Amino acid sequence: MQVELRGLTKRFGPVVANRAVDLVLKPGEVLGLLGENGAGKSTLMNMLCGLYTPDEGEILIDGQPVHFKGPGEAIAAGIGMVHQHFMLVPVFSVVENVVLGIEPTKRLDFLDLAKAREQVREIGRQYGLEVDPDALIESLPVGVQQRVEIIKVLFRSADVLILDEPTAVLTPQEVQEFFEIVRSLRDDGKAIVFITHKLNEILEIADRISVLRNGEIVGEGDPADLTKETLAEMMVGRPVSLSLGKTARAPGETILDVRNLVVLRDDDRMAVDNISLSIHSGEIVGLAGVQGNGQSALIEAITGLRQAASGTVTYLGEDITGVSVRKRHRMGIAHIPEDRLRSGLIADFTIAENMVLDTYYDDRFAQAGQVVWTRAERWAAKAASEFDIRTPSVFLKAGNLSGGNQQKLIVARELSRETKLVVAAQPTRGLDVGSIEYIHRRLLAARDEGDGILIMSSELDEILALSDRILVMFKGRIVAEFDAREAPPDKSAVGLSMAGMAA
Amino acid sequence: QVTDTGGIDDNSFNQTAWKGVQDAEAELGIEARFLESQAETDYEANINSLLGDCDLMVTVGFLLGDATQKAAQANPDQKFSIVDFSYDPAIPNVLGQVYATDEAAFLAGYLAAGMTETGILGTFGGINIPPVTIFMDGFHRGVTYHNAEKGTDVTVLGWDPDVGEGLFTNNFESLDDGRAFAQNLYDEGADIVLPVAGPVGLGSAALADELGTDQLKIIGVDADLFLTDPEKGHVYLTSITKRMDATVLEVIRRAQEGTFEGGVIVGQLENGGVDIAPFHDMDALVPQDLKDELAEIRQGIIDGTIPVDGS
Amino acid sequence: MTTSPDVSVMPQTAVATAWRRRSRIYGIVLIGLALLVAFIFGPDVDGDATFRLSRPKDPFALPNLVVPAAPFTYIAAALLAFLGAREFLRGGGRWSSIALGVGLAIAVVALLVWATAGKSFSLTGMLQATMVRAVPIALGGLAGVLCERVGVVNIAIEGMLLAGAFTGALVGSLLGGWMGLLTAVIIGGAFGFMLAALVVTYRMDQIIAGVVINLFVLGLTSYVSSQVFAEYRSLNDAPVFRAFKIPILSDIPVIGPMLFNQNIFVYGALILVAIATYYLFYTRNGLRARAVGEHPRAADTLGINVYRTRYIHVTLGGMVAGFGGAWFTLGSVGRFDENMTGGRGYIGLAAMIFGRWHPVGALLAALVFGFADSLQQKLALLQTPIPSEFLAMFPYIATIVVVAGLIGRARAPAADGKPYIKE
Amino acid sequence: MTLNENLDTATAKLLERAAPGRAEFEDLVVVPLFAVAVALALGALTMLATNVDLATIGRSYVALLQGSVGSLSALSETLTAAAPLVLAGLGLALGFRAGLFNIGAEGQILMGGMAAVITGFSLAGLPFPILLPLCLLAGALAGAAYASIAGILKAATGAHEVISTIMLNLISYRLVDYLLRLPFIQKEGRADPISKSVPPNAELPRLLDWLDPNLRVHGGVFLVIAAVIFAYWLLFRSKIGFEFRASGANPDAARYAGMKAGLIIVIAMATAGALAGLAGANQVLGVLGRTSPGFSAGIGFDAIAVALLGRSHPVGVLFAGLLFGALEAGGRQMQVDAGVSIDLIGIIQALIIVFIAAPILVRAIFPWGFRRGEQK
Ligand SMILES: Nc1ncnc2c1ncn2[C@@H]1O[C@H](COP(=O)(O)OP(=O)(O)OP(=O)(O)O)[C@@H](O)[C@H]1O
Ligand SMILES: Nc1ncnc2c1ncn2[C@@H]1O[C@H](COP(=O)(O)OP(=O)(O)OP(=O)(O)O)[C@@H](O)[C@H]1O
Ligand SMILES: [Mg+2]
Ligand SMILES: [Mg+2]
Repeated sequence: MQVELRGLTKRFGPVVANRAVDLVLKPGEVLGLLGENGAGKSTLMNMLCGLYTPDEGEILIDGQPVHFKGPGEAIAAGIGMVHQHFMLVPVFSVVENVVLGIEPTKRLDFLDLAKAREQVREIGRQYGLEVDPDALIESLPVGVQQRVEIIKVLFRSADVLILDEPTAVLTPQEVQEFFEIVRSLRDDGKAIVFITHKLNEILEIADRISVLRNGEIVGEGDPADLTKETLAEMMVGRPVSLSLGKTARAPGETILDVRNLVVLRDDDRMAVDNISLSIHSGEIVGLAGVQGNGQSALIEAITGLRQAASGTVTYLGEDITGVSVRKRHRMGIAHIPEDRLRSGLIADFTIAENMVLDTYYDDRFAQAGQVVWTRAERWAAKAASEFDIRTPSVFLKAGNLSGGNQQKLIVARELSRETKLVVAAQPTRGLDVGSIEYIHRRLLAARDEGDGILIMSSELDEILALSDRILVMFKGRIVAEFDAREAPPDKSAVGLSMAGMAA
Repeated sequence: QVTDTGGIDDNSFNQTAWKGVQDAEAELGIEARFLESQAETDYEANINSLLGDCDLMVTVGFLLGDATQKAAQANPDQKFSIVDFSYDPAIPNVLGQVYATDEAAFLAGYLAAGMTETGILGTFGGINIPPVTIFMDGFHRGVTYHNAEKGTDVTVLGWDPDVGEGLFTNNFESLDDGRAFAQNLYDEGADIVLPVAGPVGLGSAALADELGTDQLKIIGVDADLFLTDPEKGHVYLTSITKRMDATVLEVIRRAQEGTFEGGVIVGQLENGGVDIAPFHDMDALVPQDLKDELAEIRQGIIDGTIPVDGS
Repeated sequence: MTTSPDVSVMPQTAVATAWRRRSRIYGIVLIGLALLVAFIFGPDVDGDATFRLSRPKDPFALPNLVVPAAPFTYIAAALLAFLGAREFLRGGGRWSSIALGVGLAIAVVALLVWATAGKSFSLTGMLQATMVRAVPIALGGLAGVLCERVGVVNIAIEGMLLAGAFTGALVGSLLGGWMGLLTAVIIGGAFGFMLAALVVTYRMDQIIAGVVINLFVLGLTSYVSSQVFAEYRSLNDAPVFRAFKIPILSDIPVIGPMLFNQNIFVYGALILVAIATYYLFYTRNGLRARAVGEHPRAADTLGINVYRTRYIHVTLGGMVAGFGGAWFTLGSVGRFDENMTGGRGYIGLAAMIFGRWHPVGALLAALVFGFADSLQQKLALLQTPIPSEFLAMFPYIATIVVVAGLIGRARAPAADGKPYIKE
Repeated sequence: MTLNENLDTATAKLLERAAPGRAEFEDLVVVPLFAVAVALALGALTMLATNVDLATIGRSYVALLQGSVGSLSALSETLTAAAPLVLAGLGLALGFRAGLFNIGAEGQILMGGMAAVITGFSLAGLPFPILLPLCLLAGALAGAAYASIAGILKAATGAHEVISTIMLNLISYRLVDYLLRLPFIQKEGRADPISKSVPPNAELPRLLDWLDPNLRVHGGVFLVIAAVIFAYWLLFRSKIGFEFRASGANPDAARYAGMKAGLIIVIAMATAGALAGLAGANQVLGVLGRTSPGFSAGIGFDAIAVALLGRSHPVGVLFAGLLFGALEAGGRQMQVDAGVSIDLIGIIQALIIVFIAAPILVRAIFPWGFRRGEQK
């Protein structure tokens, strides 16, 4: 089945998310869709899958124009989408999520999950997507949740699969497995749209590439005759250097020293199992690991968000195991949280307010129990322009910023303080090359100023690119350590130890 | 007339007092107007808003005591009369109307003791305050008197004059409580219940109506509920009536005749200010000799040979 | 599927610290209760506590349940002490909450025995009353569950109950009980629909919308009852649905009268709870409804109409509340009075949260409340030295204690209270 | 790091505020006017439905107007009725901003009032300038303490504040009933549950009684003004207020920023309680002069509507409170002149809130007079 988009346009108030986009999807082909944050990729696909209705233009399936009144109709027409932000109900089981919307039933509307379970297992076997049908989504690592999303689509026997940034949360191994799945789907004759930022991935998997910028198609071509550089340039609209030019640097005195740390989760299960590590001035330590292996727990313990069950955390020679988050901030520990919208900033506060979210009490902004907003605002404006946050005014709500700029806002807030230790969790998750490059440079700058830096990321490339030293976490323990000061270690070796196999 | 929060149609004291005013309207050809209080905060405002445009203002309910006093002192030439309250020292332009309800309650207690088959009676109140518990006291003592005279062993659930604690709904609004509390007493074997909680008693009546009067009878308070609550009238054995209509009418008459002066009118068995209502439908059920005894006791109370205060 | 390590590998020290935090506190509470029972109740109990299982005039009288008060009290105290000690020393994990629950139950029974010592009261009656008093709360809670499961917070339960009560009385007086009941349900539904329209279509803040409906209904019903009912009394004299026995079942001692000798509202409540549970957790539409409450966008991407689902369920919730409201008039006293629901709707709301957004949970919560309520009436009759005001507080305090002690952070549907904006 | 005072142009541009557009004007002025108009119209329909003749309806609305703003005494009544609504409403608004849905104002008012009256008559000896503040303080503290119960429970065990505050309300009624029976509180020589009176030197002085002894407006209005300013400062200027709003808008982010969630909950509840308690004290010291069962008269619940109507903004709350006060005072007049039950006011209040809280609805009814398109 062949799908064609003709002159699709979509506006959100003033914003034109897509302008007259033409696109063709062919069966048995993977179309790579590349574009910066806010380029309009998701919007475009949301129109294809019936979630949004186009303002202009039309969609043709096998030459016939169709008008979806809702996702239901798109699904019926054989179009399935795996959304950028998972569309899974956390408290439902895998099978419940899969059948939702097309549930098999017996008499009295009674759910017949038994049948569905079997189908789920079947699909799993067919495409190598094994998953326990009865597991609760919220108890599953993101990698597995990803599979469930794909099973959902296949369960609806879609011929067109739209994958919106599916690899953002996967480990190298998982990415490779995932590509296998995609290929087998393609060979199965399905038309696939693969949305991503990652240049090497798109070059590896796509049969054809379209680049979207500011809602318009700015380039198309065959992976064979495209390079990372050309793609990046199309995407951003200016030449970008992809190498950070990081220079080796001798580590200084110890900044953070963690001894025999044990951390539990809310449900008292083990998250961090007796870990010891240390971070020195002027070094970047990369914390690699598959989600769900305790990295966040470890970071929460270091930043004081989660109390340690046992063990000690020493910072600049001072035991801070029991010290409050606030105190740690003031002692110079910066924290770029894992999930910017959930815990990084407050969407309906202004940029200015967010900029001082954890320094408002500081003498620079506060006196006699009250915040002097004029000062805070000037400060915010300065930081905003300094960290080139794209916004007309600092009185705008942070929620209106694009993902990349939101992240920059957080980085600006954290790095423009007096810091000795920077803890960065997923600092560039879901950002475009431009922003990624910028944030990486900032982190390196901080390192060169003599800060100690701990980076937790599910993107191994990022870890490899930045780290002087790499620690791999698995099941709450540190299972491997790599020196990366001179040259980055072998990627697959790290990948293997992340999967728990001795490297 | 300014009512208390119960509302003019509460089948209870507000309504009875209003009846008095209406009687006056009929008999003495006066013109009447009323104002319902929603809440305590309204009392003063309501009184003020009636000030001036009437000769006599009747406020109903002890809760208005202070508001009335304030207004009376502020406006010495406005005549006031307040139901269920009296001032001491008396205020020259306020005539209080109070009632010795325990006298009538005593009779009701004796009657109930004579009528019960299970030997168990029940009572409950709105809130634990004298104006309410005076009924329960009188009732209880009436029963005790009956036990003493007749050597019976009738018990009263829900009030103990000596401890001063008992069964209270802690509100005067929730009819459903009235039903639940009566049910509770019925479960404990009571076959006659005296609810002293204004409209809440109507809930008890609904229960009696449902169970049938052979299972449960109700004794009303304030007004003769057989008349004011005709739908459920048949469940009332009798009512302990405060004839507020009588006293209010009397007050209005005095006001018209110009014999009005501050002080207090006490409603008693003697002057008919309090009484127990006729048995109406249940008249046949009440044995003649019990009726006679009641007549004697009434006399005894009036000439003070039978103390109702338990002494 | 979770990649997290299993409990066995964790060092004992760590586990212990985490688990003991909670169980220590519970332990102390339980031991406190034990001391209370032993030294406050203990000294002045004598004679037997007699719980009557049948009334004087009942056709066939059951033997009374006689408990020797003193021994019982001390046994209870011992049990509590044991539970407490166990919790304190090496309690923890799943059992802590259960232990605390059991402990509270024992304490309550001990209180009852202490109060009853040397006297007697009708246990059957108390249980029956428990059920009756629980009905409007349970129905209110159920209404809440239906709404919040699709992500609409319903503060308006109170108003819907009141509307049901009013309509029941008015129409019941004119056209008889059944018509009254029917219209009460319809009107309840109408207000549900109104709430849905306000919050779904007009994106009004859900709490504000709820508060508004409460204000509106209170105003309207009070207005009409003082403006109209005052004059035309016949409009406010509805027949009451009487209790009827379910053959055989109602003869089961104690439980029989409690469950099977009641009026249609009690049966209705029980049946509705059963249906709602089946519907929400075992049917297709139930699954979809919950999905809408947890993750509307996900539901939307799968072709489920979020708006329609919310409209339907909030309206259904309104109908349930309307039914519950009719209980006040058609199921109890046969006439309407201003604000006669007296905050039961809010307690229903509490029951829903306390019942963890589950129909059965809401029912049980309502029963706990009903029990505390009828218990305080009995205690008042038994003339305990406790002032009646404090007895009257008992149900409320009980609710707070249970909510604070046993429930803790209950988890609402994820999208609860959040408007869904399609584009 | 120090921030240099001379900002470059780029930075300066970022500091420009967008001037309030027409949307704001419509939301703040046009919509409320429409709302009131529509509400009154529907109110009239309700009266028609209950066969009230047109003449009476006309008279009742004239009365409503006169009774609320028509005369000096009307204004006085309006202010008197508004004062407690605004005070309690401010408290609730603070709670809402901090993400706490506190239904407990009613109980906090009762506690505040009791504390005020008890302090009043037990320290009657003290001179006015000391006693009055003392009574107000007692009221605020009592309210704060009572509200903190719910706060502490939530912070410590996660008990849902909606439940605990509802229950605390119900408990407070009984508590007052009981207290009023205690010999040292109950008015001597009185059988009914009524407290000793507030001594004159503890009363909030009436402001206009030199004009006419029946003008009830009292010193509470200054209390209200002060409270509004305080609440505004607290929310939008103070550090703790920033913490309130932050943990209200996104508790997680607040925690990550090092704010102490539990502490904030307790403080927010306490502040809310203090204001509600002040409302109670205001009633007792300014209007009632003593306490009796349920003297809060549902103010705590109306205050919820007021706070919501005022969009949890101190100034908004002030206006919402005045509106409700006016309706209440006018309603009483309405009942006297036209014999229309005051309950009608409840209906009108509800309708007004509907139309103000759902601007889209008003726009739907009156498409004209509004800028096309934009709907956020
Ligand atoms: N629901 C919406 N309302 C308003 N604006 C929107 C909405 N969705 C997207 N936009 C805007 O439309 C533009 C395109 O958004 P879109 O999510 O399609 O970009 P994208 O390429 O998917 O970005 P990303 O790589 O972060 O996923 C952005 O400017 C975004 O701010
Ligand atoms: N309190 C909890 N109850 C139940 N499951 C949990 C809990 N906390 C985490 N999990 C699940 O267990 C796994 C580990 O969670 P956790 O977030 O602690 O690991 P992590 O350190 O965050 O790993 P990552 O940082 O890569 O996400 C995840 O799948 C998470 O969903
Ligand atoms: Mg996207
Ligand atoms: Mg995590």
